[in-house]
Amino acid sequence: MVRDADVHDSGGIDRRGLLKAVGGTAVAAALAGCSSLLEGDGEDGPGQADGTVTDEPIEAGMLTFTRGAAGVLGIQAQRGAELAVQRINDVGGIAGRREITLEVVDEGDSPLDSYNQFIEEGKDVTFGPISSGTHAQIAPEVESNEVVNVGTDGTVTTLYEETVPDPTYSFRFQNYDVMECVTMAREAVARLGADSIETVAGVNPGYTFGEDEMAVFTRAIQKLTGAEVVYEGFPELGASDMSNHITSVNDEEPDVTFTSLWGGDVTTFLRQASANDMFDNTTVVGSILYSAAGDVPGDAIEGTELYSGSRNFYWDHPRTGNWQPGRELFEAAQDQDGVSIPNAHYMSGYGAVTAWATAVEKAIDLLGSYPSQEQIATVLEGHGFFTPAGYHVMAEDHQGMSNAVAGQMVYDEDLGGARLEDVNIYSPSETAPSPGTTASDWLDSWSG
Amino acid sequence: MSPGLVDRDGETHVRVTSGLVLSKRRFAGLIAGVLFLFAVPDLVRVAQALDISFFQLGVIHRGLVFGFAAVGLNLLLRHTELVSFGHAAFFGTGAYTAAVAAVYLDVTGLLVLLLLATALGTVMAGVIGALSLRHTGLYFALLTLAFGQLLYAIALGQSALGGSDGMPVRPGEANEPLLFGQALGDAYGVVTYYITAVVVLVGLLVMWRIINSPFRYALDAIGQDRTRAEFIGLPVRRYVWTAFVISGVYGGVAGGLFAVFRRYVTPDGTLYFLQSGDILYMAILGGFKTLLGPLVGGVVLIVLEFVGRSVTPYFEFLTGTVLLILVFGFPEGIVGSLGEGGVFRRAVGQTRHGVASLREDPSVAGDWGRRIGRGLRQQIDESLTTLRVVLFGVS
Amino acid sequence: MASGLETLVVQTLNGLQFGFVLFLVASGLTVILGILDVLNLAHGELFAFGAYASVGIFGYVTGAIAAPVSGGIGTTIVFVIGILAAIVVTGLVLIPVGVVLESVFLRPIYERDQVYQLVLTFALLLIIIDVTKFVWGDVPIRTNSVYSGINQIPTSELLGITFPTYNVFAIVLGAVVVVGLFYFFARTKTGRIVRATAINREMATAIGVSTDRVFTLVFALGAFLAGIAGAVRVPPTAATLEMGTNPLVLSFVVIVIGGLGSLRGAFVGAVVVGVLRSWMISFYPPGEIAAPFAIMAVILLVKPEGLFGTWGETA
Amino acid sequence: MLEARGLEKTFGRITATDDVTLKFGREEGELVFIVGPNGAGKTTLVNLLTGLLTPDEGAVVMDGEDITAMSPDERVHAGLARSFQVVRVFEDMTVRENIRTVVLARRKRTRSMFSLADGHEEVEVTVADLIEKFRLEDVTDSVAEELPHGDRKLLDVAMSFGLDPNYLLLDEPTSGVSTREKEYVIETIVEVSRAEGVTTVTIEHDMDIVTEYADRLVALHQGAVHGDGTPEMLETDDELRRLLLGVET
Repeated sequence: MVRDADVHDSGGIDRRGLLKAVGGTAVAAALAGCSSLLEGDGEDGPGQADGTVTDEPIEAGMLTFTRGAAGVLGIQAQRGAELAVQRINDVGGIAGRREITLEVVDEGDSPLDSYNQFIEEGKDVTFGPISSGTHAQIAPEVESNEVVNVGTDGTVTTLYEETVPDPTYSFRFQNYDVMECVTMAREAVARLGADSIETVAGVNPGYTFGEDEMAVFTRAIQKLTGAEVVYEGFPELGASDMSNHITSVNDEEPDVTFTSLWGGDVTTFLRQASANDMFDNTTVVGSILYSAAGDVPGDAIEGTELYSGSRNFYWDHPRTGNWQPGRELFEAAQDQDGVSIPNAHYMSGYGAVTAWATAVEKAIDLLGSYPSQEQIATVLEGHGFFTPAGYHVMAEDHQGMSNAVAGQMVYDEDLGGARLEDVNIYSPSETAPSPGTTASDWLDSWSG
Repeated sequence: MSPGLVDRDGETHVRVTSGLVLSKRRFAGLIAGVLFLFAVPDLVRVAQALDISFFQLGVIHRGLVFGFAAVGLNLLLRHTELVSFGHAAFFGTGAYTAAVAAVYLDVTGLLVLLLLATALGTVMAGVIGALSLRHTGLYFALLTLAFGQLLYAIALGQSALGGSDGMPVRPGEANEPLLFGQALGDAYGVVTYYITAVVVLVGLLVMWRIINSPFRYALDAIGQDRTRAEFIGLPVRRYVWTAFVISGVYGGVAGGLFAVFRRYVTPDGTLYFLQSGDILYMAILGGFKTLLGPLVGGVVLIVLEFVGRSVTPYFEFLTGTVLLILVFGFPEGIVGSLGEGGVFRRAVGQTRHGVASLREDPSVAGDWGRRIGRGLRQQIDESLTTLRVVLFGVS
Repeated sequence: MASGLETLVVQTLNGLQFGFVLFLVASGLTVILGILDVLNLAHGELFAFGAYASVGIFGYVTGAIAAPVSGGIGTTIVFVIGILAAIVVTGLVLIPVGVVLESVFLRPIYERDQVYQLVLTFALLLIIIDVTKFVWGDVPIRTNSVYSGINQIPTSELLGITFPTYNVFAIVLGAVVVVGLFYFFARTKTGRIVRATAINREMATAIGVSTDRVFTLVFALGAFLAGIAGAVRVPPTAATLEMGTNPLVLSFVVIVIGGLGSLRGAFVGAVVVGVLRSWMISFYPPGEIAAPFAIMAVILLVKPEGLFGTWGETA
Repeated sequence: MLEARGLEKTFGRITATDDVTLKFGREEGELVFIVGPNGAGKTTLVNLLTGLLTPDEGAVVMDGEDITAMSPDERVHAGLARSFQVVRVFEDMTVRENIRTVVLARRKRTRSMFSLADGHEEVEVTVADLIEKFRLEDVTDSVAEELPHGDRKLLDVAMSFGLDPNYLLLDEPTSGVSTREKEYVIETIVEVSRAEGVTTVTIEHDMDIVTEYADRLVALHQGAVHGDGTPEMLETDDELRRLLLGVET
């Protein structure tokens, strides 16, 4: 773990070093948020002058939630992907020639049909989905269709352990259950101290995702502190009333209460928790509370001990005062429709596109021509790249690795929403097993 | 009673099998329908080449499978006049049976999975039927709905069934169901489609036999007057239960087909009460007074929804409007309206008549307008009066 | 701080609060079912529509009256009355909606096969969802100071338990509506006419009751109650497009438990579902979603007709 | 022999049948008429005998067997059939289909799910025979719903005869039928039941018909048997006359 203060001056990153790391192309620079540094440069990136790449547009498809409750997450991912595509097209497209057209389809009702339609339409790449159930459904299809997919979310632990144990074309940019729950377990310990955590409780959404998150968090926090779980509640998705769960937490007065509620449910939970004085009785840590940043009631979280993780991206880390790419992304995102405060889901869309685009450019560099799906998949394995959130690696097990961010959630009048304060950074080695080890074995291997 | 040509009412008819004698036109329609059913995979390829992307094998396949469940439901709806709002229960039971057998029992045989799905779907129909058939009318609809939701809640709560994420239908090593021990690979989608097509044809034939059997008369009698049916010596409860189970068999088969061709099942996609509603609406949309209607309704509704989603964010409004038009304009459904004496034929006649009189005397247009205006005004007046009465009491 | 007994009390109150809102939805549905013989699948959307409409109305009211931040009994009373008025206004807004739905869409199909009313009300459900989406957008909308405003009034603290004042308010309001509803059907002339229609439609027509009017009245009453329920439910959470489904499905359970068309059954059913579900969440949390259906299954096995008979005779 | 043994049935505070004991012998073609003022318990008695209602006390015995607990459909197969006061036919079926359904049901052919319903020679013969006996030839292919009232009544009765009963209970077969048609309906019934040798128990309000056709008369009053004998009872029993005709003597 690193304190934010230690790294807040990383805005002064060396441009040459950055470009070298990502392959030095215009696309990579644009996506890393450094396009302004390249202005007037006049230097074409490698691969651009090469006539072997046609100027036919690249067709990309994205599955995400564009409406309904999960639209809160999905639209962020969509806008992130759109901004990444726009930045690539602004520098002429992939290899300076091939612009990307992105078609976005709602994954709500029959995602498999929508995915198949992408394939039938001959999409060159697909991004998404959000839901872990959808991801489990389409990952095997991705493998049999042999067209690269970079997942934007789909947090289920078992995706690359059981569903597609040895993936070739399926990748996941976003952090998954294990990473975000271990981050929050570590964050709880960092804030309260292992010795003062004896009891924990959970209020998590009543479906598979929430149950998985609670299970992982429980294992991690028990390893770290030996704490006992005193209550696990699972309000239905979109529940209008969580007073029962809150009363149960009040009854147990656990040292830490973990929640993976997201979107509108966070707001409902925080309001009702505040009305029931729950924050007097426990410290709350949440893996995706940030998803309600623009909607959090200020009076409900005032003076509370509330900590939120933020996966691989938090717009104010490194501090936007110093880190220009971060600030530019934040401002560009705020101009988009439906994004009041870009969050980690925004980055999941942005990062998925970036991972793929930088890998393709790298492959063009190596091959001198546009790569096949198999070649793109090969390059993506172990591929490292920059986004305004920092450095990411697509590990050999196809799971994206990035630093995770967590901090205290406070209300910011100027922003008109919630912000993280006093941020802690967790490196991938602290939050995820190394490729080849299952999450379960990894957690077991922790010494108590 | 062998197949061949027969003479009936002075016209040549075609005898397909004993009891199934069709006019030449209808026989041609039957042949065309069967050919179309089996040509879909090829037509899809043509459509793809023409960039018609909504015409997808997976979508048509899903429509057929749900439509097949609706064919089963229709036995209850058409003959016993019982409205089941819980048919997703059997569909879902079938689908989940296939998934559990594949994942936990490592059953690889595609046809074995189908058989198991059918068996458990049938058992479930037996149980739910016994519990809900104590009632008729809307209470029966409510009970079936509630039992369906109970199963949904159970599937949602069981992590062994994958909870809300659902579960794959991929047996261990094989990773996909095998047909006679063979992996189908790239042909999987097409081969499973043909299996569905065959099952659908056989299912329709069986249903055709049932609805031309003495048993059908008993069901009609029960639907039209339960008490009288008892007093002509029909064991009403047992017959209705049997019909319920038969319709459940269709649901179970459909669920099994769905699981096998999708290779993934979710509670929302198979067990949720809106799926029950969809199955019911398919029957109405296609025409529940006909044998083929529910199947046609299934394909049309699924394709409509799929296309609707990509053309407008307000596709629920679109679907709702289609259903409204159906209720008020085409209560006989698609197939029913196309048939003889159907709304469609009558409408064609009326339009012809209307156009003719318009040509004769254009002023009738004004009359029509006034008539419609008057009707509308009357309706509004009436609503306003009612509103006044409701708000301020009986005057 | 918390004792087992206190938790039990608070959980029961939580359940009551949930049950009362459920009753407001289920009562309308059951009365419509009992009298019009229509299972209104769009009923949950009337609840959602009420929730959406109330946000604007609350906004107007709270804009005009400040929340009682610093206390002061006068401001508090004005605030509470304002909120009450807003809830009632929301209910009233739903009345014309109900009247139009009934007289334009439902009336022509009473004589038709039952299945058509299921298709029709489902079509209305879909259409209302998208109309709501068109008017208020896809994003959940909230009221700002109603919930926190009312919670600043001390009530339960006086008894030494932690229970938000808003929930006390919701329970009291629910109780008043319950009493009012039973009074309406048992004591008022219109109420008796409605009951007479429920018991014997032909006879009611014979003594000069306009069944058309009664039907419209009943449907409008259902819409009114659903609207109030929506308005009561919104402040602690938000108005969302999906919010209609759950109360609808739970209302089905309530009706099955209570008995077809029985108002008393709906009340008992709603309270039973609310309270048992509440206890379930605290003692066996994984059973939360299945709880109402499990209760229903048990009651059906013991008493297949539901707890109470047909409405009109037992109300 | 069809016997009512001490049948009692109460609805709330109203006693509909009060310790009714009656015997209907299987003398071929006997015509029994049940008379009594409104509310005398006539329909309740028929309902108890046929199994639409279960008695609070007492038993129904047919040909020596206690059938009190038997369901209506089982009673039909044991030889007991009935018609209803308000016509109950299968409204959406044609006359032929209605009768065919009955014949199929009686022969338990309806259990067959995969054979074809049409073309059973013996069934069709029986159907045609019934249509002819009840003079429904002209309306054979009309939908029941659209028939004139008299034909509907006849169809209802024809269906009951189609069940090939030993005992047939008819609940006001002539109610709602015009005076001209009444004669026609009752004559058809009498003719067929005599020809088939069916014991027919008929509830009837029209005393002219009763006087003309009855072999035996059972009078009910306030749920109890008031009298049981020949139609002459109508002449001799003043109280009965007063009850039935409102005639003061």
